[in-house]
Amino acid sequence: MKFLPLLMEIMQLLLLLTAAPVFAGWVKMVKCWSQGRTSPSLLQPYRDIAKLFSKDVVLAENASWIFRFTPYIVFGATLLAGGIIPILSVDLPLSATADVIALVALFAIARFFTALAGMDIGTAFGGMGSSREMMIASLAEPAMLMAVFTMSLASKSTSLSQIAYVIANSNIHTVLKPSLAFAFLAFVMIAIAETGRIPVDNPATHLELTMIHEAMILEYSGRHLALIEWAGMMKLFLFMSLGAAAFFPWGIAGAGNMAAIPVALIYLIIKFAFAGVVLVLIETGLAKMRLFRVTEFLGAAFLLATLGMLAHFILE
Amino acid sequence: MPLLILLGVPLFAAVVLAFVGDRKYAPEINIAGSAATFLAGLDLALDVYNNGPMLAGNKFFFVDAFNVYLAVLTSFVSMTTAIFSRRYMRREREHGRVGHWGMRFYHAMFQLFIFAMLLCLLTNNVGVLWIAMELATLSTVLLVSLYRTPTAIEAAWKYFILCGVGIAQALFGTVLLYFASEKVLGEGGEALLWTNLIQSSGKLEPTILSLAFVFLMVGYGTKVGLVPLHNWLPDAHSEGPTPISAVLSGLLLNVALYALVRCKAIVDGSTHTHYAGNIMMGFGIISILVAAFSLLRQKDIKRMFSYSSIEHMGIATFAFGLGGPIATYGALLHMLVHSLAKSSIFFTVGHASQMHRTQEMDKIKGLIRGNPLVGWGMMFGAMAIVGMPPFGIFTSEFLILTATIKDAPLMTPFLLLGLAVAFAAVFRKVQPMVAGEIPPYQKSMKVANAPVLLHMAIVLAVGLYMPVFLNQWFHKAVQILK
Amino acid sequence: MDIQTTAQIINFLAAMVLLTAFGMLVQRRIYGLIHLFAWQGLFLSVSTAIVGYAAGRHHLYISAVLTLTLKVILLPYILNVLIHKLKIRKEIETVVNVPLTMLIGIALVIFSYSLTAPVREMSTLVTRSILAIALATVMIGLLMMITRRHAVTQIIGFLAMENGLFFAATSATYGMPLVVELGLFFAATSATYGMPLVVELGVAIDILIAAFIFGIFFFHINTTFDSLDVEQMARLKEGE
Amino acid sequence: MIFSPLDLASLSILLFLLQVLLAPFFKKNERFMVNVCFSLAAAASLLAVAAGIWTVENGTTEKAILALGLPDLPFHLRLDSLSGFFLTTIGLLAFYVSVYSIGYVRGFIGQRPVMRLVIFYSFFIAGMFMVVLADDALFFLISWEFMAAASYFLVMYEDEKAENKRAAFLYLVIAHIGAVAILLSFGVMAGLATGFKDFSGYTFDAMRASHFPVEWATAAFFLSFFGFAAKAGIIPLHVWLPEAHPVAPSNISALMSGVMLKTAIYGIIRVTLDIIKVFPWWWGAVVLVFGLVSAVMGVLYALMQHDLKRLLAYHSVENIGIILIGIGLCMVFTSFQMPLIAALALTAGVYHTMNHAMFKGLLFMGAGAVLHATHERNMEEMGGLIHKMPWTAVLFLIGCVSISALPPFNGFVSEWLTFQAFLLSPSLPAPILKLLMPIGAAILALTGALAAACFVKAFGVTFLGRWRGQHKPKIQEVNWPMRIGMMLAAATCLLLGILPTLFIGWMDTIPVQLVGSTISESAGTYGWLWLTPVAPERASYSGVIVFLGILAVVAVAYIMLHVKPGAIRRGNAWDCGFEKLTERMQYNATSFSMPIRRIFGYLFDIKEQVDLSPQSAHSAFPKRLNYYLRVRDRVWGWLYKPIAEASFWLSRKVGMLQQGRIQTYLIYSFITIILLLVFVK
Repeated sequence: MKFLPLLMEIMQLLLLLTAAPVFAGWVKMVKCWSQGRTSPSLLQPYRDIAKLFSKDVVLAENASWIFRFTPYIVFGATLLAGGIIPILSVDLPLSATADVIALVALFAIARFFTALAGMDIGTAFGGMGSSREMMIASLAEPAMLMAVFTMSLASKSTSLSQIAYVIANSNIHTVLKPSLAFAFLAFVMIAIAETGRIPVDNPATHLELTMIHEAMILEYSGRHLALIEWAGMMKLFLFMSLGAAAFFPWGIAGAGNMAAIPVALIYLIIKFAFAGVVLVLIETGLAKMRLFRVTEFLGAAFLLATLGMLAHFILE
Repeated sequence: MPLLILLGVPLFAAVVLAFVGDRKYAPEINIAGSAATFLAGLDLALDVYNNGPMLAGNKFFFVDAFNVYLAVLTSFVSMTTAIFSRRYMRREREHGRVGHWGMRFYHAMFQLFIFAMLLCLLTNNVGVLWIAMELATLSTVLLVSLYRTPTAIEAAWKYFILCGVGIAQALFGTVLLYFASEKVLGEGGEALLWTNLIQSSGKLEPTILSLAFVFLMVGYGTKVGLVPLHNWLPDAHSEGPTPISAVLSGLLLNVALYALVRCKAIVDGSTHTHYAGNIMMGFGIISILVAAFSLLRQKDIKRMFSYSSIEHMGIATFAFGLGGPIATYGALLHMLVHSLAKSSIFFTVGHASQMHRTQEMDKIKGLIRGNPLVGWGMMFGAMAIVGMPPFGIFTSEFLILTATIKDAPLMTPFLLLGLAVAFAAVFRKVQPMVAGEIPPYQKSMKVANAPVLLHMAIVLAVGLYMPVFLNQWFHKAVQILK
Repeated sequence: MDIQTTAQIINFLAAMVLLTAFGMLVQRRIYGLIHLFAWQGLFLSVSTAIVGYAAGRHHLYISAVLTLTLKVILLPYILNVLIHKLKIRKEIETVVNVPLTMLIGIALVIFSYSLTAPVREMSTLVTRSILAIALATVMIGLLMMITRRHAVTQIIGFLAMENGLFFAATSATYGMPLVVELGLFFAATSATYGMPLVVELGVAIDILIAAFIFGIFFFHINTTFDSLDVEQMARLKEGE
Repeated sequence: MIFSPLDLASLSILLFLLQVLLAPFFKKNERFMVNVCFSLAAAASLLAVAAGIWTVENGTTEKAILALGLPDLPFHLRLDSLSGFFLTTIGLLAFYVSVYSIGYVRGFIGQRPVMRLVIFYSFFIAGMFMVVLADDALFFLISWEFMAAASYFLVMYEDEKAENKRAAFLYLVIAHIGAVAILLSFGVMAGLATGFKDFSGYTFDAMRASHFPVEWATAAFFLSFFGFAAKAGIIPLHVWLPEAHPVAPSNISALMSGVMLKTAIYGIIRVTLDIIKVFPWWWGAVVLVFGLVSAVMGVLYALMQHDLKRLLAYHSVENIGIILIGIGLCMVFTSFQMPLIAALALTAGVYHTMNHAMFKGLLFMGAGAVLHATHERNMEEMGGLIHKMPWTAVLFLIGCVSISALPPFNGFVSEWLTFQAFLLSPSLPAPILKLLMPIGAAILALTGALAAACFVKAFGVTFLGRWRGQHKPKIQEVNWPMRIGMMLAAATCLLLGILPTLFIGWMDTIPVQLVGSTISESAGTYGWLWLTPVAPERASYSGVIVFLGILAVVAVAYIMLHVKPGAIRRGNAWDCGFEKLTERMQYNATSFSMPIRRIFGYLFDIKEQVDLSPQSAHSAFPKRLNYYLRVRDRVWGWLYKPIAEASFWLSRKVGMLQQGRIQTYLIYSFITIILLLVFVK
């Protein structure tokens, strides 16, 4: 294995670790602006995480090793996912270890253990959170798969680098396909659901009737909570970059040329700034849905994604 | 010589037992007699096996592969039944259901019945065949009503009248047969010898023979218990003492079917069409279906298994009607394994109903725990009878079914339906009887192990490893019936 | 006498047999039935004898004699005795819808004629046309068994049926070989339960058995159901 | 070479039969009997595994003829790579389960006769071996029914319980009807192969040799598919499965669910790809559709269960569905002459067969361990077992992760391959397939996600939280043999998950034999580390790296965070300001699956009611609430009840025939004669 890709890989992982909180901060910031509030600084997430790390851990009596190890597993899975998605360059040694399907599966691992952790304590909230989370996942995950399948059908591959590469280096006609349009719409809806944003879930609330993700991690504290929060930010960041890589890969660095990296970085910042704004617009524009409206929302996403694939098989 | 023993011993034993049938040692005589018969049968079989078919008693007797194996089977099953009936009848007597006369009568008639069946199998004369059949009926009629209960008498009466009418039709058929053959073979006994008939069957007048076959079919079909002529069968088999049910179900039906098949061979030879076969197939299918659905509603254990006999006779008749090497082979095998399995089931049934003092299936429970042999015996017997491998009946049904698909594909759905329903029906009832805890009113008792074990062993063996000589017999028989 | 007359006589007798059969079909009173049956037996034996004479089959004389003794003398006598013993002399049995049964009977005759027509064409015997009559008699006997509900009358119907068979066996075919005729008698006797007398005569062993059956049966039916009405014997059944 | 693989296989079968003879001698000392017989069984299974691995490795085909059965139709044996593979699968699980049983069956000693269990256990496994070795119709069916009968007795083992009787009866009837259907299909093929001049037509070789006209072939295929579906528990023939598997002793359920169902898969592959060979594409489509329906319906039904073993049983339906999807795709591609993708699909299906055997075996063993410790199958009662039975918990968790198709365990690999088969399918000529492919992929995805949800529920409710039951039994970890059995299975799950390339390389003789192509060389392009089914740039996956990656990150993070020992305090769980939380307040199985029940409710026959009892003054303040929920299989009401009622109706009608009057009977004979005579004229 050559040295350069390895370097690239490491750079990307560092970027992920560092930039994820920033992006989260950026979203919060834009939101505050949009609601006419003064916003915390971009680096506020860093401070939160640091504070949590320095705090002690309080475990419920009933907590087993599952509860204690889940944060690490979640963090690990998410980080590994970060190693796979081409953010700056398509030339990643790790990207061969897992394709889009495996990527979805990696997120699934994280979710699986989070849900288990939620049930570990034996409170009503944990169970409720896990139950709802798995319900949402059971619709979101297939929809997600369908979306990426459509991509991979377009680019004749399920390896993300390959997808990004093909799309990036293909002319507009091959890209402007109905299937991709469907896929993109579905992907956006799913990204919202998966990252637990309004209108599906509200990361800011602790009202038991509405909370989903928060309910599961209600009992976490200290470094455990820090890891989970951080992983959450990374997940948001990764979904954005996945969208970028899959649908707007332009500007991403090709195999082997180090020179393209700065350019790619600039492209990336622009894309993300824009993505953040869009996200905020959606979040402020819509209200949180009732739980069983969520199923309709995700069902629609699933349908769109499937339509996309159908479109590929029938129209293209 | 073995022929004489084969026929003489039962007759003699019958006479003896008519006088000493109620003594303590009577059952032993009974067993000894049928054992001797069995040995003679084996000897005869060996003879035929080595020297091929033979005529004896100036053509009065004719022994070939087809009937010798049935003769051996008959003598064997009657022997095991005798063994079984020793304990069984003793207990019946203790329960006071039969008296001195009853025992004498029972033993004498048992032997006479065997004699009648053997005569029926071995004779070469179609007329004598008919007489022996009638004799077989008569000798069992009063055994059915042995217990003198109203239902028993009713059953016997129906058995008597219906079979009487049936057999009368068979006689008319025989007369017609003679009517046709005396033109070809001249008057006198020659004209009724099966060997002559089969030889010159080509020259016999087809129209008369097809007419004759109708009467023979109805006549012997009544004895075989084919629907819609079957109505006497469940009554007779369920009301008589169990050993008699065992031999009726296991042997008499076979013998009647044998007679039918012999006649069919002649008719086919004359008509050169599949007409007789078609009739038999029709009867077979109807019997299978009606029996299967009747099985679903049975409450009395012996009645249920007699319906299953109807079903299996239907299968065999169907297969003979279907013809062709595979189907015929299957049918012959089916006759063998069915009679073994069914009689052994009746043995266990007898013990079971004695243990519970009832024939109602809802009251019979926990047999495996109560008496492993009876329980497992009934379980495996049922498995065999519904055609589960590795028992022999599966093999025969396998052959018959596959042959049916080839030659009469349209029949297979009905056949399948019948088999499936029968399977479900039988198991639905057998399982609760063998499984579960012992009910309080169950009496434990000593039972005759040998018959059940022997029969099931043979059925299993035939299924897993059919002996070569049996195979050759079947092949020879297939040749004869072709 | 020549073939023609023989044939005519035989056909006449056959007609009489058929007539008696019809008579039995509608006769209500048991005694009447027995008399008719006896007459039928008589016609039967006579025709057998004539056939034997005309065709020179002398063993048919034996058959004729046996028929005479059994069917004309013994069985009616025994039945009388029985009826006396069982005190059912007065019983008058309802016959279902006489005209209808008659019609069916006639239909049967026509049917059996048309059925045996081809056979008749082939046969060269004087007595060829008798086969149809015989078949008709058998059928009518069966019909009678169906329509009657009294054990004794059922038996008589059975006997009539068996007469038809006998007719076919002896007359129509110039008699089957003796061995079968034994069987026939045996069938006849067994069917007629005419045992006690036959035992007195001490004939064959199988007749013994049948005697046994006879004796036990009627008395048991009579004692357990205190009548010989077979309608009561309908306990063993499926449909409820 | 002294032994050939076939010898080894036959030897192991003989060993099993030997046990049956051996067992009665130890009637006195049952514990000894259990130890000896199950150790022997383990050894015998290993022999079979050796034979299987060996055959598949070399791709040899070996034949033998036993002088049993009919003299004209002796038992034909044949050990090719397909049967070798299934031999391996069955043997492997049989080995684990036998080890497990040494510990498990001890629990029965003193309560009920163990000998019956031992004997039928041996018969059962021997039967399965014979099924995959059989090479003629008669022997195949004999072994098939033999297997069915043995398992029937095992389901009947606790025969005083009503539910066991019912389940066993249902199972046997459906199995037998299926067997008859298979018999008929063989009849069609044999009849057309030779026309029954003699018995030789019954051998599979004769059938292979002959070429069938398509309509007959179709008849044969559907008959056999019906029969095998009945055994595999494909919807709608699955009803026996959730009845029979839970009530059987758990080691038996493990075998039934893990490998017995696979014999049906074997049968389908054997008949379609090996014997008939040439068939229209829509057969594949039919198989595919049935697979999809079974997969999604199976998992949905599973989600509704609160009986642990019942839940697992429904998951068997699901996984069989997934396997069928692979096979269906393979058939489609074969009929369009696309050997490479066909090989991929077949590999996926067969791979999943092995995987399902492993993790389902593991899960049932785990459920057995729970049952063994708590005497409880109802999850609503359970909870918090992870504290009492740590070993079982870990192993069961591995099973859950594997079956939920999460990397790095084995379930993921096979589903991944199936997805690849979907995605790599070029646009197929038939329009129906154009629709079927994406929908199929969607349903498969949905199934995977739902399975994950279901096993979060299964593990979470059973092992996590706190004990929910009213009575608190004395629970302790199970004995070592049981643990070892489960550990072995778990280890296999992991290995199959992280070393797929080696496994696929090993079994590539199967696709070569059946579809004439293989994916192993392309799969191994990057070496054993990466699995690249078709081409590296199309798709690749490396279980090892995923495994190590996660492990590494976890380890690093853990260490980094524990250099400075931060204190961990224990405190009450947050009760949201209410009074003290009780165990009854936890989410249980029913409440967990409620949201999903709401979404897919219309697929079930649900009866739900709440009553306030005793009725209080104001309905807003009930003294006590009772909540009833009953979820039923719709199939039952749609298919089985009507059939049963129809047959009873018919039997009533038939009963009318026989109403006792002798005159009527005489009329029957009369009419019969008349009719026949008319028929003659």
